[in-house]
Amino acid sequence: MGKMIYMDHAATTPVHPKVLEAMMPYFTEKYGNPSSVYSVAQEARKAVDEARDKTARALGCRPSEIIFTSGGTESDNAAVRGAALALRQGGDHIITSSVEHHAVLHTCQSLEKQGLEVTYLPVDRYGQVGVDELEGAITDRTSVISIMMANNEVGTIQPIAEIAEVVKSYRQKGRNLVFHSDAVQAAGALDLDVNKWGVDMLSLSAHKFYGPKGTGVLYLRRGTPFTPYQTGGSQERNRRAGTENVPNIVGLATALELAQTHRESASQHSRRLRDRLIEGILSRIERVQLNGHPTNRLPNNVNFVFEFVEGESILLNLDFAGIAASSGSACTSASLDPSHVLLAMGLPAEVAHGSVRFSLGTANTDDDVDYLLSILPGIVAKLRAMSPLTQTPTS
Amino acid sequence: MGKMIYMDHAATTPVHPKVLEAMMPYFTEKYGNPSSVYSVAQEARKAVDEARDKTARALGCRPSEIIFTSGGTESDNAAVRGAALALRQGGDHIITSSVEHHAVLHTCQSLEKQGLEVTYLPVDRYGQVGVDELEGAITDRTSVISIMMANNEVGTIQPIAEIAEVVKSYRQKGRNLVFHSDAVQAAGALDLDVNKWGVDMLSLSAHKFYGPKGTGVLYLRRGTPFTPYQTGGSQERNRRAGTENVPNIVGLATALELAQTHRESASQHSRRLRDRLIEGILSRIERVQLNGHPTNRLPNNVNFVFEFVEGESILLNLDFAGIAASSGSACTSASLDPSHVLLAMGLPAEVAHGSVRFSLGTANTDDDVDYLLSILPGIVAKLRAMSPLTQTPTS
Amino acid sequence: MYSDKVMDHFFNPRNVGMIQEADGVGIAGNPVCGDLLKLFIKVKDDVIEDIKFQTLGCGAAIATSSMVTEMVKGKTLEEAKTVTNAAVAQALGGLPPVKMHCSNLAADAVHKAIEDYEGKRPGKKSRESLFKGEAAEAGVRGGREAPAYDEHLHHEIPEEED
Amino acid sequence: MYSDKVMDHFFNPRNVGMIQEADGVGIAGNPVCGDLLKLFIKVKDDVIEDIKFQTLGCGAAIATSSMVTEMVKGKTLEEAKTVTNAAVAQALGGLPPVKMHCSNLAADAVHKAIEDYEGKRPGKKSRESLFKGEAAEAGVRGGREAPAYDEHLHHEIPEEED
Ligand SMILES: Cc1ncc(COP(=O)(O)O)c(C=O)c1O
Ligand SMILES: Cc1ncc(COP(=O)(O)O)c(C=O)c1O
Repeated sequence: MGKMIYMDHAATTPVHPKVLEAMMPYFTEKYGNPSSVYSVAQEARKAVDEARDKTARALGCRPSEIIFTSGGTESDNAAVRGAALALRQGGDHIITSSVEHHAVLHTCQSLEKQGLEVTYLPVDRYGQVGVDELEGAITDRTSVISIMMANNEVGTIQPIAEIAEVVKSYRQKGRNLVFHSDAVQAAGALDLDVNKWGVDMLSLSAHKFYGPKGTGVLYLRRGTPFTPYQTGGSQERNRRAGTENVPNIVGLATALELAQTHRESASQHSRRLRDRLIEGILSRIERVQLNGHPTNRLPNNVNFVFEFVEGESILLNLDFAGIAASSGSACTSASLDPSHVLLAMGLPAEVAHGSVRFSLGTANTDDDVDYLLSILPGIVAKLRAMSPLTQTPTS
Repeated sequence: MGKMIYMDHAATTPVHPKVLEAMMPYFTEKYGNPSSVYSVAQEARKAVDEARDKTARALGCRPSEIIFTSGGTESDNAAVRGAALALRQGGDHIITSSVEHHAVLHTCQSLEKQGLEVTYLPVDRYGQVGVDELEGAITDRTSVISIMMANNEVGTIQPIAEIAEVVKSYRQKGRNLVFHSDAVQAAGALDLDVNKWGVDMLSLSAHKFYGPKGTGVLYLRRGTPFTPYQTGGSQERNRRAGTENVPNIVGLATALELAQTHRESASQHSRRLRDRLIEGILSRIERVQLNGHPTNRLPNNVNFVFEFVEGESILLNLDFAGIAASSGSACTSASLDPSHVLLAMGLPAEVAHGSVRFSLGTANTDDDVDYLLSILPGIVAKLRAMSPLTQTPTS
Repeated sequence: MYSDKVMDHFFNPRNVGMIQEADGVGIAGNPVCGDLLKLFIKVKDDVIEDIKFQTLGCGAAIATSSMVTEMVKGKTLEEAKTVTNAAVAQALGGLPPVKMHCSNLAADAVHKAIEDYEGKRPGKKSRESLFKGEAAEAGVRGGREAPAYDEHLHHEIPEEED
Repeated sequence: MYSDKVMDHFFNPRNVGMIQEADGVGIAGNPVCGDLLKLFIKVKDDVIEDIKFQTLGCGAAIATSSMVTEMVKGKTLEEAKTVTNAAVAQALGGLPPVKMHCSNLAADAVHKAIEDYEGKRPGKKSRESLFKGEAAEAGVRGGREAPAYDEHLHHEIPEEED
């Protein structure tokens, strides 16, 4: 197979060598439980404290507002459940969007079963939530609003700061609203300053920015109503029980610091390749459509539908040619339903099945883009030739 | 400080070099998301599948009955919440013991706030639950029974198989009861065959048996009512959402296999050192008491109270002398309350504050025990000399 | 994820294409579900002399289409009628559980093609020409009877056998 | 967890012991909470001439006991009365938040010892002899007034300042 070109950074990223290096001492040497008093444990405690400081700096918040979790999914579960449960006396209505990650959507559905009400806001054809529509959905019972910062499938960036303004205006009228944003896809691409965005809670996942899998962050603004999701020991100031995953927490903070430091240059790099790739596909292949917002999108996201073909069959051919990409969300590939994001954007199901996402990373090069552009038209042509829907005898 | 003698294996263990070696390829090379279709991801998928097979072999169950989690705390939360929620229609009563880990106890308390009823069974002076007492607590509404396999503080082993018999007899009468056991401390010491024990759910945590922190197992017997705790993507057959922590899952399975292979020899080794340590302390220091069951206890657990002294001040002196031990549960050292386990066993609070736990591991030697026995009496004497309670002017 | 045999049939599909003067045409699947199979058969003396397929779909859909053409080519109609989706999956060395229900419809298409052939023998015409261009909705409704998609619209992940 | 200064006072506590003919005795803490401090003072011309302590407790309890004896030895009673638990913690370079409330009672014991001294001057006797042996319950109830343990019985983890 020779060279492997990885273009699925939205699904996961390799751990950066410097990140792994920072993690290594905590497996076999400084392996203590940070809750213990003796030296080997205090080394672990210190590492976690420093990681918290670093993470707080990246988010422009206080270290005490950082909760380390087991990943983006836990952060989303903890945020939505934690705030909804804490506010249940005064409100039982959640507002979210129909293009959220399943970590938010399925959590909302499970809260519906527990008697809460959820509004799933529609999006426009680019996948964007309307701020007016969101404001119109707020009722006397609304307690939690959860809108992602950037979409994992199509890369569309949501108007988070504007929504925060709306939330703020309701809060000034005395309403107890909590605003959560899933920023799992935003790290490394967007500024993460929680005060600029105006969010009360924010989710991150390390493996999306060259950190380890299985570790995330929940930012929790001081004073935000929150019922702990995972209960047990008094770790994370009683807000997230469980022995701290010390190596991974160190890895997350190291990766986040790297991501923030190189954000501008990495984004520029991705954006250039992204635009070349989009241009190249549009000019080389017919009956394709770029999904997501044309400009207000993540710098590394390319998402197309190729009519008359199915996404997975493209992926398998790409893989055979040494290119790793994704069809819809990797997290839902165990399901065969077409992407809920594309459906929410108004694509017909039969078209949505033909979607492919390329998400670029620091290691991708112009040569990678050239190579992809050299083989993709042939793959699509071959599959279309096999498709019963492209047989247009005369017309 | 020179040599460091680690005697706190119940708090956490170093990662075994072979375990770390098995994990390494999955950080930077085989880093794919197991849910994706391309080759680099399928390597990760295969690794998770193999880890699941290994784990299932260790537990004598089907691979499909294994759910990988973020640790013992998540496993306990998922088990108790997952079964209680699934059975809520037919029952709303949980039976547990007063010596469970906080991961179970605080979860039960949080379910009480949601309207469920919980019976916290008392224990005898050795920390054991009475099977008759447990049976007596079962009501028409009982849905979940959660009793730990072995206690993390005092090492007492619970009559799990006998409790399973009781559960079975109720089930034969048509009752829908689920039996969960927190076996986090049992791995490496006890047989983990879920069918021998007769449990429906079982929790494990890798970092207690020379595996990595932040990864655990929830065994879920086929057919057991279960509402997923963490919702989102369709990982773990829709029973635990979140991108799989591939390196850690590989590490957990490797560690569990090693632990099972060396269980007999490791237990024998620990047991011999344990008994020497217990003997040595009893014969060298006055006014001490062994906590936990004299024989029916984990092979590596030594837990004493030293009257007229406070545990942490012993620990600090031990640490200064190069020995790492623990006072009560490491997970609760951020709290200053005396151990709930010792209180449940009937110790007065002022005595419970003087508890110290030594938990032995494969690296401990006879020399370690000798060294500890050579310094411990002096430490206790020094602290007692400072204590206002040991001033017995005449009597 | 897929067996080597599946990958072989996916990358080197046998009998791709259409038969202009087909004796029978069978359709299975639904593009709304991401899979649409169309099978063409030539029949002589109750034997499937030639068979071709066109498939829009995932790896499993294309591989099962290819596999089934190999399995029934040269077989009598009676033999071909006994082919099942499960047998196709087995011949491919198995399919991932999630693919068993939705993308494993090739045997259905064979049965439909035979039905079409047998229904036509009194003098009916092939409906093949109904399938034109990208008109998906028209396409899938074009068979003699509406294909049984609906049971495929809502997927559940089956209990896997270990 | 602890500062170097705390560790220094813990491992090398200053002024440990008792004063047989103490002018004042002060008790703080409660063994039920894991901490019990007993301070003995010798007073001359309103100055704390000598001070000794006995402490059962954690690292913070022992270190704060030791620290406070250094802080008030040689000071006038009026000066000693202004010592606060917070000042003791500060002099030690800070304490972990979880230890701020429960194990930081040394200044309380100083104030009680001074009260004891001042209350006795009209001719009262020291109650020191009540503290005998391991009778913890008797012990802690032995002061002139029942020490204010109760607010320490239920600990909460304080909001930490960053
Ligand atoms: C937007 C978004 N939210 C949440 C998640 C879940 O994160 P994790 O897989 O770390 O649990 C993902 C990625 O899978 C994501 O892209
Ligand atoms: C008995 C028991 N249950 C649960 C846990 C929690 O496990 P973890 O720290 O991996 O979350 C522990 C250890 O802390 C334990 O000893």
